[in-house]
Amino acid sequence: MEAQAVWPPIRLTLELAGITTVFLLLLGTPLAWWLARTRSRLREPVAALVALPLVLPPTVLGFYLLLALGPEGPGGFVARLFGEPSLAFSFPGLVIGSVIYSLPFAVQPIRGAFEALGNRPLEAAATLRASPWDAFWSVAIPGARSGLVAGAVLGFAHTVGEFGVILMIGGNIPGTTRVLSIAIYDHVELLEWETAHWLSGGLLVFSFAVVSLTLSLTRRREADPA
Amino acid sequence: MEAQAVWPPIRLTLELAGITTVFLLLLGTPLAWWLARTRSRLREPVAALVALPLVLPPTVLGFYLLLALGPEGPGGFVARLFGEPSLAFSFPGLVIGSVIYSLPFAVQPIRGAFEALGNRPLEAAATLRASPWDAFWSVAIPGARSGLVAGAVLGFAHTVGEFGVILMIGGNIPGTTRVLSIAIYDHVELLEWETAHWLSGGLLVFSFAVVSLTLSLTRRREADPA
Amino acid sequence: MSASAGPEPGLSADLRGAVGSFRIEAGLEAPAGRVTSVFGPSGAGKTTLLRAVAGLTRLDGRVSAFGEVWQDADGAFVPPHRRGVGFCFQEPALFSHLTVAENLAYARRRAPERPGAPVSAAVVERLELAPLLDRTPAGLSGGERQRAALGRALLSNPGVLLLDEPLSGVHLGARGRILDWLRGLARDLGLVVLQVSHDLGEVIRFAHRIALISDGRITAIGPAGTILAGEGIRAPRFEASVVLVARILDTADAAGLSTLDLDGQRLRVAGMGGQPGRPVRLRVRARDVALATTRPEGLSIRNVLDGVIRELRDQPGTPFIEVVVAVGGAGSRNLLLARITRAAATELELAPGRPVHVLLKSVCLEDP
Amino acid sequence: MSASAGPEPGLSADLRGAVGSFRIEAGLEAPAGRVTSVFGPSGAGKTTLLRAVAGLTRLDGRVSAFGEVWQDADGAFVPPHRRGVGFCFQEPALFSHLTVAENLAYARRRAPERPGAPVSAAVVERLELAPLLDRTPAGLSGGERQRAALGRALLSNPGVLLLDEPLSGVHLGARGRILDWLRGLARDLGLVVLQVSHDLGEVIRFAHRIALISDGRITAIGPAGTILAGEGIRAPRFEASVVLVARILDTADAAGLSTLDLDGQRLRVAGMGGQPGRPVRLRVRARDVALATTRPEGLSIRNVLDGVIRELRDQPGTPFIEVVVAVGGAGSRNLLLARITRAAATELELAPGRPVHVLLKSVCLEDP
Amino acid sequence: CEPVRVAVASNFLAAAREAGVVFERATGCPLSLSAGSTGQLYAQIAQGAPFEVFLAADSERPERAEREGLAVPGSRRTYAVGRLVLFSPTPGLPLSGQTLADPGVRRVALANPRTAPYGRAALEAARTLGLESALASRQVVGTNVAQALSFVLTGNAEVGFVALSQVVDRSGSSWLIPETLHSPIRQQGVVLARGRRAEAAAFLDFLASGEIRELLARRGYRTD
Ligand SMILES: Nc1ncnc2c1ncn2[C@@H]1O[C@H](COP(=O)(O)OP(=O)(O)OP(=O)(O)O)[C@@H](O)[C@H]1O
Ligand SMILES: Nc1ncnc2c1ncn2[C@@H]1O[C@H](COP(=O)(O)OP(=O)(O)OP(=O)(O)O)[C@@H](O)[C@H]1O
Ligand SMILES: [Mg+2]
Ligand SMILES: [Mg+2]
Repeated sequence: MEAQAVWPPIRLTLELAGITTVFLLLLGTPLAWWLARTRSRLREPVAALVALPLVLPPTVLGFYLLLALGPEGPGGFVARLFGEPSLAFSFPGLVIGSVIYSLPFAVQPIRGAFEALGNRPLEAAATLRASPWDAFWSVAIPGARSGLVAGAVLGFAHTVGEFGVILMIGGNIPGTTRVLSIAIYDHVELLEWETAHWLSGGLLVFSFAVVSLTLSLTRRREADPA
Repeated sequence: MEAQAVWPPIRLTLELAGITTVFLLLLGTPLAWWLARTRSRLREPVAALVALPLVLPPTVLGFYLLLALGPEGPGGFVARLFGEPSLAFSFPGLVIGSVIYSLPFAVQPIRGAFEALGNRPLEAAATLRASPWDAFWSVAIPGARSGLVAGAVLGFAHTVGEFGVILMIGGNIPGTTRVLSIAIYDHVELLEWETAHWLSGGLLVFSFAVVSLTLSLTRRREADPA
Repeated sequence: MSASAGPEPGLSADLRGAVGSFRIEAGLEAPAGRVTSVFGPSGAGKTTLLRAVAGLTRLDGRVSAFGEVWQDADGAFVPPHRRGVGFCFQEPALFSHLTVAENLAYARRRAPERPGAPVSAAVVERLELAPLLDRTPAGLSGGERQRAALGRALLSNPGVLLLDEPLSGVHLGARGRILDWLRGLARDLGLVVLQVSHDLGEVIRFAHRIALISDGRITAIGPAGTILAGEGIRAPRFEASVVLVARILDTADAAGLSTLDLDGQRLRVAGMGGQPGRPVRLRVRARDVALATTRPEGLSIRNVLDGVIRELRDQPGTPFIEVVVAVGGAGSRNLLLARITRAAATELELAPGRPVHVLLKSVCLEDP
Repeated sequence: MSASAGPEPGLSADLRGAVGSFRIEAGLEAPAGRVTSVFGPSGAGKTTLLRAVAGLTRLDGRVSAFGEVWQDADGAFVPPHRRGVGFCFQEPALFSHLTVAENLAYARRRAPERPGAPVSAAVVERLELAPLLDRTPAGLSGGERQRAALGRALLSNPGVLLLDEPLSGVHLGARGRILDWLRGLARDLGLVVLQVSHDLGEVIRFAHRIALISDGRITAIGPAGTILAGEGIRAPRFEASVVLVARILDTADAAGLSTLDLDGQRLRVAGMGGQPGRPVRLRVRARDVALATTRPEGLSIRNVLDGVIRELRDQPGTPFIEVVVAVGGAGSRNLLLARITRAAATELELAPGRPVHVLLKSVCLEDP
Repeated sequence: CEPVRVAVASNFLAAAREAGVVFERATGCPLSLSAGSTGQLYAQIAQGAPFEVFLAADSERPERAEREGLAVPGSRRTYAVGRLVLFSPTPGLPLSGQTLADPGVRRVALANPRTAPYGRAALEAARTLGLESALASRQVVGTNVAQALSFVLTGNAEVGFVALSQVVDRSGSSWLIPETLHSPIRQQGVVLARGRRAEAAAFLDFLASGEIRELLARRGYRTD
């Protein structure tokens, strides 16, 4: 009975954080690339826009997302194409919300890494017949690896702990939108502190392992000065 | 009456976010410096540790902070020196909580910028008689400026919107710990959506202005390839 | 010099524009199979010119190579990665996330096949990269990085090779060997090589043609001999030199000396290989040439040519004059330059039309 | 050369250790007021050596300068910023967030006062930095960056100047002027200058002393003349040369020539300033020296010295031999080196003890 | 039987779980409980959340749901009446109204009077006792009663107004606030428009059954 209650949220959390991280990288990388390289006047406004969801309290942001995903919002329109009344209270809705909420944390380090890379490696790639697309994959992405890892780790961690947004747009529905953080929240609300401690402790240990492993594995060895 | 209710939280929010940002930079910069330059085995574990508060739901983190700040925790010990039973429900307590909660977002971009800077400018500074301390201020900090700005902006925005932790350790005391995010939340909770919209809109516009101004002013001009 | 006479169609650029506050307006022709050196002071615009040819910096004007238009006034602009240029940047730009071997493979994988182009093994051998292959660029010395970057550029099989001081950090011996090999490659594969160098020795040794650039303008361009004998290279005056074309009569004998024919006169030079009958280029520096009015006796200088003074060029502000001497009869293009003191010229009563003996230290003759 | 004879105490280093897989074990003495060139092939460990002297790379061993111990076997280690070294990195490391003027000011502000040290204005003028002052490093050409970095290093008033190919991207004329000025500064201020260069011409012109390095070991170290005449510099054999010490008799006359005394014989050289009576150093390359058994007539070569052959050094595998000639009588340290073909030596019947006339093209004499 | 989807105010979650077990045993129909604050649950219901029954912490929002056509008309009823206590984890304290004015009591925790029914009741009680200003000067406010209790349990507040249901089986001292000091905390429930099936209405009816009344009484709720 306990295991039954504990495992679905864990599975759901990992699924959500994993898929969200994938989307964060898919969306955040081109966005960071554009921000790092454009000379458009829109650059800083767009950067600010990406960071904006941050300043809203998660429940409030969640509330607006709820409106956007709900039957009267664009999300509802999309959902109706699939025969659903609303994107809220669904797993895809959670992913959308998490991505919006964690995007700035993914974009920032990636942008920084692209900027630090500079123009020269891309120019070198071009003179070696690499098209911009080829150079992006073969030079920019590996060159910005540590930024991508940092962005993914922050995005993943933030999604795991994210709470207000998910509670609001997910509705705490067991098996569909009830992720671990909400499950822990429920225990807190029930004053079942013991269980909350155990779950939190497990979450911490697990996350610590995942994060420090990722960081150690992928961070490049210190470049020796030469 | 409305103005009376609205302005104190706004002032408090700005104060909290401002002071938190200062502390984030004060703590995050040396930490990022260490992370960027140490060859200690502890590096990645420490980096993971900094990111860890992220994975906890804010209410849970808030609960642990309550314990830490309370009479039986270290916070209570400190508080007693000032004749208070606890650091919870006080402005300093909020600052502590906010700093812990937003630290990873400040540390990450700063660390990235320090790493991108590399060893060479610091070596050059040393051969120009700059002590490590001098070089840190005269070379590393200006050289990592864009990372510092990004860290400050993310930290500031996250503190403005931060909510669960503040809710938990703040006690919602008007003028002391009742920040804007809590005020907006109350309106949503009471189904006073109109007021919530207005406050959120104002917050967004204001934050957008602050953030995009900061970014535009401080981001260095694109370096021309030469 | 290859058997096929005359420059083949190669690169032609006519560019104008500005980088920051620096204005450039430079026209340039660089034939295929030849090395064209771009020579000029620091800040003259050499790097800018090379970057514009590669399409990395966009200037106005026309660039075409091998009959293909890379950019023109109508707005045509072939992006850098479709120009097939190899570029050695002034500060080597190896990919720091790849080892040397992977850097080379990066180029090789994207290169088209080209019969006769050097394969990886040859490049690694010639540039002595074998011990470096598994290292990342951060662990290389300055010269090692330059060699690796050159190797990478070569392995992309470019039609136009743009070298911005490619070997400034490589020591003399290796540099010479590498440059000779590059010259051979350029000739055999019909490459356009455009090379920037500050090292006059390198230019003299390496360049078929020289373009002098200063302040964003090409001030002179032409065959190396003409430019080196001309007024163009002012600064290191004492390095003035000419290039002569002679024919091999006899390859190195037991003493290690070869005999050459220079418009009917004999020269003995150290260790030259090659087919008898083949033309060779000799570089003679003005400072290595002495003149005598009577044929000298008992002298260690073995090469004495007969010539006629064409012109005396005064070098104001110095105690020297340069004497231009025709050594191959009236119609010959073989002119020699002698740098002697004005006092000596006066004492020997040197004047145009006067026959003189030209003394060349044999050691000064080398295949450039 | 300053009036005070002999090298003053300067830098002394004896280092051993490894960087990655590269092992270095190098001892070095560099006197104050002198330029010591570190010469060796790419990857020999020149940069590593300079970095270790500056304390940027920590190796085992001892380093001391001006009587002060910078590091020793007991673990003493003075950090780089207290060593008072100026360092020009192989790839110029200007601060990219500062303009050129600010880069210079950065050094100046942290430098101690030192009477006679060049002030900003002088550095800006000598290095031609005036038009660059307001630019950031990103907008500079390669050579401009190197000049700015050199200026910055000078303005920190270092006692030890470590130059890792400081002017590889600067053209010959300016490079010569700058190097001459640096030599003067080193002498006047008693600086230790340790300079890496691949350019033998630069080394010959600039170095008082040369340290040959190869594979992490110093293979030879000593006065420039000795090293250049010695067996050490193998590769560019034809560049062998010696350094002579002469005295000024007469400074430049109307024709721009000065008269020098070399152990009782007269020499006429181009444009040399300085006090009559002062000693000067002359560099003579073996390839610029010819020998004659009868005094030549009607020749443009004006400097003919009488000497006695000391030794014939065969150069196996080449058609050349080197002839060592004493020109200053029995006890003189002034030896000249002539590089001539073996055929010529045979024909002229050259042998030790035989008196010969030594021909020097006056243009080849220069203050090194 | 498809689980009945119930949106439940957080303070009633524990009781709802227990009731769910009984309900399933009786009808074979399980519950799917989604907890949250009443305002948040309402917003979600307004946006089409798939809930069938709404167990609010107050009566206003079920009323509003009924008014706005989100609920089945006439299904609204009070399922429990909450009891307010002043609580301290320290056993043996003589707590009373005067505790609020005790200078030794630095902080009093309560739920947000603006949004949470227990908070509003606490404020009313203080007002009735004439201790409103005494409370105002030392109150610390949590979003809901659970937070208010956390403040007390972690020692950051000496006493707090919490729900009796939270502390029935906890050691400590408590003063059950007389219901005369505040208007009753009526927790109402409605069947939602999406819950037009027998099981949904059956569950709300079931909460009024004798077995459940007993259960609620044991848990610290009064039933009408
Ligand atoms: N962004 C810029 N703003 C202003 N001036 C610039 C900029 N980029 C380049 N320049 C100037 O253009 C001139 C030409 O630069 P370029 O790099 O082509 O010189 P170069 O001939 O390669 O010199 P070097 O031999 O020193 O490398 C230099 O004077 C340089 O300062
Ligand atoms: N981290 C490292 N790992 C392995 N080898 C290294 C590392 N750093 C330097 N080396 C090697 O040490 C040797 C000496 O390097 P150094 O930079 O001192 O050479 P250098 O004499 O300055 O050469 P150059 O003239 O090409 O600059 C080189 O062969 C280089 O590859
Ligand atoms: Mg350049
Ligand atoms: Mg080096």
